[in-house]
Amino acid sequence: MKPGIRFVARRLAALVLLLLGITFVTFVLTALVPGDPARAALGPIQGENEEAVRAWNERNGLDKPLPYRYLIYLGNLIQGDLGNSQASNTPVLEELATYIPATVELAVSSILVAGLAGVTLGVFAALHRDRLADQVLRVVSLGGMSMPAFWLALISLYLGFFLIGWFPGGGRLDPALNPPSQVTGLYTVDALLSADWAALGSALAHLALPTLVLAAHTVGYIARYTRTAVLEVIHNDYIRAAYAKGLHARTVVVGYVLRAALPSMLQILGFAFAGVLTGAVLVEKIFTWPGIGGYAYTSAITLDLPSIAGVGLFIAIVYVVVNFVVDVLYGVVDPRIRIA
Amino acid sequence: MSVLSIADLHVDYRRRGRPTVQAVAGVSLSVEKGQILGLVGESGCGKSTLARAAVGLVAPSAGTVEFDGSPTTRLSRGTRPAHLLGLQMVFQNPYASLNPRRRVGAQIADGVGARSRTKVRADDPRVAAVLELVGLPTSAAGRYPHEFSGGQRQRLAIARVLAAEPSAVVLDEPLSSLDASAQAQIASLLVELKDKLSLAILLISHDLSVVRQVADVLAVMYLGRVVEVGPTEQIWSDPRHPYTQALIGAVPQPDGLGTLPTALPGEVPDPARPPSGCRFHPRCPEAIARCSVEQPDLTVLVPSGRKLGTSIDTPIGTARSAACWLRIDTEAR
Amino acid sequence: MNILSRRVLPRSKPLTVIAVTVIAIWLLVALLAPVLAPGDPLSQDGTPFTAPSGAHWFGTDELGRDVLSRVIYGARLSLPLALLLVVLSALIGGTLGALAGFLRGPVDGVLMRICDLLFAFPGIVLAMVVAATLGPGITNAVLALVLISWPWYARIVRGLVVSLGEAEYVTARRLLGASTWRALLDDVLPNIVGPILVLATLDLGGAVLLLSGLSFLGLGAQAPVAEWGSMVSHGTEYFQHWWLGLFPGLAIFTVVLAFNFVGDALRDVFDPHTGRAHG
Amino acid sequence: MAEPLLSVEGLTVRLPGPNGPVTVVDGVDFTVDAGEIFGVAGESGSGKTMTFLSLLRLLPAGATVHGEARFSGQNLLTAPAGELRRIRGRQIAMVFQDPMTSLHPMLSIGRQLTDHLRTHLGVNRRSARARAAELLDEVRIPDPSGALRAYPHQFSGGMRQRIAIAVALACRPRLIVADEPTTALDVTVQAGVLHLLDRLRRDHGVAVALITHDLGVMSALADRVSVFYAGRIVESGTRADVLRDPGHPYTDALIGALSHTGALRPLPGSAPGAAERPGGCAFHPRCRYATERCAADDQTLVPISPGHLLACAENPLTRPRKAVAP
Repeated sequence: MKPGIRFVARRLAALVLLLLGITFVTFVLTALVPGDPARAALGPIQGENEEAVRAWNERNGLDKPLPYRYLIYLGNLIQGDLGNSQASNTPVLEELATYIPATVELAVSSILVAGLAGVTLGVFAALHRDRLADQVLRVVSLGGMSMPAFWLALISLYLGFFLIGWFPGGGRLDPALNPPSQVTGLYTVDALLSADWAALGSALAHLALPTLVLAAHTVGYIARYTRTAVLEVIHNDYIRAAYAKGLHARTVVVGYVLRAALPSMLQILGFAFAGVLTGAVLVEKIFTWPGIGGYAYTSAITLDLPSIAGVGLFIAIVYVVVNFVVDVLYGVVDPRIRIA
Repeated sequence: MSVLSIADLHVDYRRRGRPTVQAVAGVSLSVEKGQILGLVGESGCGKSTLARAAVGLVAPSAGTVEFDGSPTTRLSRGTRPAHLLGLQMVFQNPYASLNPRRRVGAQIADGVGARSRTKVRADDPRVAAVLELVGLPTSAAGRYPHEFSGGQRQRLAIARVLAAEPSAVVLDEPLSSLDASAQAQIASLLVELKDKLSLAILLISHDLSVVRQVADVLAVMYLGRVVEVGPTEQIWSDPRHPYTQALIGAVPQPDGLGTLPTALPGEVPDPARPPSGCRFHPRCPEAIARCSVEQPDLTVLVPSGRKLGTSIDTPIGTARSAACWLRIDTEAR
Repeated sequence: MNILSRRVLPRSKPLTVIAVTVIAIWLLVALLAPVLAPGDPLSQDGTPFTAPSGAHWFGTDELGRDVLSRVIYGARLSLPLALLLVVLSALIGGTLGALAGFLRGPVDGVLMRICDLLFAFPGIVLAMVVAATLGPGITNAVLALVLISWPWYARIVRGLVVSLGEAEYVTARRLLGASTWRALLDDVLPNIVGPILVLATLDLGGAVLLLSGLSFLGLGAQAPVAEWGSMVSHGTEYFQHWWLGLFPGLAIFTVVLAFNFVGDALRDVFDPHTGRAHG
Repeated sequence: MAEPLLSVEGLTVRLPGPNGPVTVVDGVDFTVDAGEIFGVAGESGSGKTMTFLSLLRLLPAGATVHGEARFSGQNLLTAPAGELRRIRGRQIAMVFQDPMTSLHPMLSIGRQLTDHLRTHLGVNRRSARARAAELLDEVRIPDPSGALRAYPHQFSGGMRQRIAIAVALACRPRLIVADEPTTALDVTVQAGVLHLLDRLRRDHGVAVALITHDLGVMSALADRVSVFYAGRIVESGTRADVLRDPGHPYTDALIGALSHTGALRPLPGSAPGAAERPGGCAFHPRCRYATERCAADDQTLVPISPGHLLACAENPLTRPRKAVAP
């Protein structure tokens, strides 16, 4: 497996470079903004004191050349210092940490739902290409992709909570319940682990609408591109050869068609993850879901730059790490890459 | 004087982390005016690389290619020098070598205006004339490539090249994507054009049975080296190199007799790690000890097989030559 | 355009025709907004929170403004801005991509690494950071979105220039003495137009979504301008008054859906794998 | 004579086209006997591949098939899907033209050799692998047990085609349909594959339907030959009948194009596409012996000697011989 190790090492090096690039982008955006951070930090009275401003700038390295300031910024990042929120004056990292589990729970559940449904629908559409089912799925998929997530969230909340009342109106848990003892921070998992069935039911009920809303957008995307990936595979001679061997249609579809489409589908899922994260930023506020999306919304409205940059940095890191994993898996599932 | 002469040409492909591949490892060939030189060999023998190097699409790592007595240069970002425009190439795939979005007339007009470096209109009478030359109606000029069959497209590609009034044309597997009848049509067109226009043609193919019907001189290539050269009929009736013998023996005959062609054992070795000595020796049924040690050079033989002298420096014309110790050793003494 | 008429129209499916019609209707609405709108999108002369009725088909908002008029005027903002966004991204990305593909070497390397970097951020997140940094406003929102959109065009155009530049018909042309520029202009660029047109059409829907998304976050159009995204945003604050959010959202949805349908049909035509038409 | 292994009558295949369905196979009759190599010759687009794909019902969606095809008592065209599946790979196996594309690039050779073995014969994984190694040995793949764990891209074209043949051979079918099995290979590699096919026929008595445009390949292996042109059979007979004594001007021209004596005498024009098939004898626009009759009348296969059938009204090549015959 020496070539395999080299493959992973190359990807890993690329990942590190990409992460550096990302921090550079957020550095540029936050460090070079117009405005005077010193005056903002020192407040109106101290901010008029030239000496205090100079001392503050010196203390924070702002009098140094840019590359040096980037290094300081990097150094701070490594120590987990993402700056303080302008709104609450608490460290951004601390704030992020309280919101991350909620978003992870939501993102994972939607990508699971969207992935399962999207792949199934996409494969089905490809196998029934140009027939009625394909046309119907085309409308459904494109419809999902075309719906603004924040609007869908609004409509579903109106219908599901306000009108028919089947779903809770927001949050992660019934306010009357105590959150299950924290292990992972994901309420559903924690409730399962602590066998807290009431909390589990409530967590699932709260999770349902936001998950469906986020999945609705992504499912269309996954279905559409899965269809394309399967169609690219299905015309190949080796598929016809598999049928000619007398294999069951099920074996051919799962063992041959999907196997060949697997690398493409992994990439699709990697991209779809971006859709889920984007959607989270747009809809969490509507569902009063206490995740980083809602946090980002609030920060954006209040123009709290360190917080926004923190969210951007976090999401970008998650996203590139997910895609790194996808890349490595791609190498695992395609023997031509694994060995070459 | 040879129109196109290739002397001791080497082409290496270097790739990071992999051994260098000697795609062409010391080939000398020359093509005369009004002559078709057929270069045959199996996939991976380096014949396409040789073709591309001959017109300057690939840089040789050693050796020279001379056209009309002056050395050729590699096609770079800049414009191709005027004195090389008489050396043209026809590609394998007639579906890829014509622009699908431009009318045929405009593409042939590119060729008409090539020498004078002028913009020629698609309705120029010279466009019609060259279409007629390759046996297509002049109305073809107004149509798009997808309206033609594979054989017709290959005629169009040839027409575009002829429009530039070349003196030498390199054709890289021009027949391999065509049906049998289209192959024969294009092959006989080449013979006709060679005679009519006194062209020097280097015809590259893996298919010995088609090439032997049109080539005046045959060169056989194996793993980057030319192993045998000579007048086509002589080689076909009396191949000297064991590889040529195997190649000819492997062509199945449509004689209705039910005889199986002769199989050649083994596989073509990895060109990145060519065998020592004669590159064919591991598969050669007649190999002797010397074959695995010393690399034989292409050596001119007389019909009786007597050695005349090494030919590494002089371009090989139609003289009967082979690169095989068996011939050089035994027939020389 | 003859490629489009020759290839798309004869084979058009009814859904594609409907989609084209929907786009045409929206363009007309944007063009004729003053004529079509029953009232002024900014005048606050209605009773706040009137449910849809004969007088106000789409109801009125929290300030008594007519929602229908605002939705109609919203088309004047969203459609041209989406078009502007796509055209700018395609021009910038296309030019840079073509240069990278043509020059190769270090220029190419640097440009593609920049693209990789920008791809690393999920679109709206980076746009959000940029828009917040530049300050909220519709111009800054468009700029922020151009920043995240151009790399897609750059990468695709670069890929096409590289692969088409190696096409045998380009090599043949070069052997006939054409300069690299000549071959690029005559043989490569015309073959890129089709794919870019598809990408741009597909992208129009996405552009409308992104713009309305930034406005929804308060980083795009500012009050009191009638903009669909910010109208939905207000709708979330009064969500029991469903008409505030429903109609502008429906407007976004129909426009985006129509663009996606046209783009999807175009892709079927141009993609050799999934489409039946060839190169 | 014993019942033929496969008998096809009046087979017609239509494929959907941009301007309505086009007939790609037009009323074809032939038989394949057990253990023989039956050659199907013709240029690309002549319908020879479609004929055999239609027998295994592997045509693209939207294709319609008429006629009758009996394979050891069963009607292939009407057999229920489950039954047909048990015939595919088990009774009739296929080898495709391009070994680069007919093996799945991401599945190991072992998997591709054993999955139908296990489906059809119900053997367990262990014995299926043992059998697979035997098969690889039989088609002369070096290090069979190592090869089972390898992937297609690790083999040369010739080796891949040997593996594809091993896949076809796995369940000991009674008929192998080999569609241009050597066209993508170099001539010296082709010779090896032809030897392999010949040996398999001798050792196992498997019948082979050999589809090829190369009459040289045909001559090396086939016992009987049918020549396709524009969706129809224009001549059929024993190898010697068709190749040494061709009756149809098209067969004659094909042989002429390959002949190793005399000048190049190319056949003018190109074979018509399925949508633009001319009336009368489809070959008449390219035929140098054509008369008005050829353009007017459809030609049917009629015997000109025992076992030698010809669809040519003018019969220019056989007439002199007939005149000489007593």
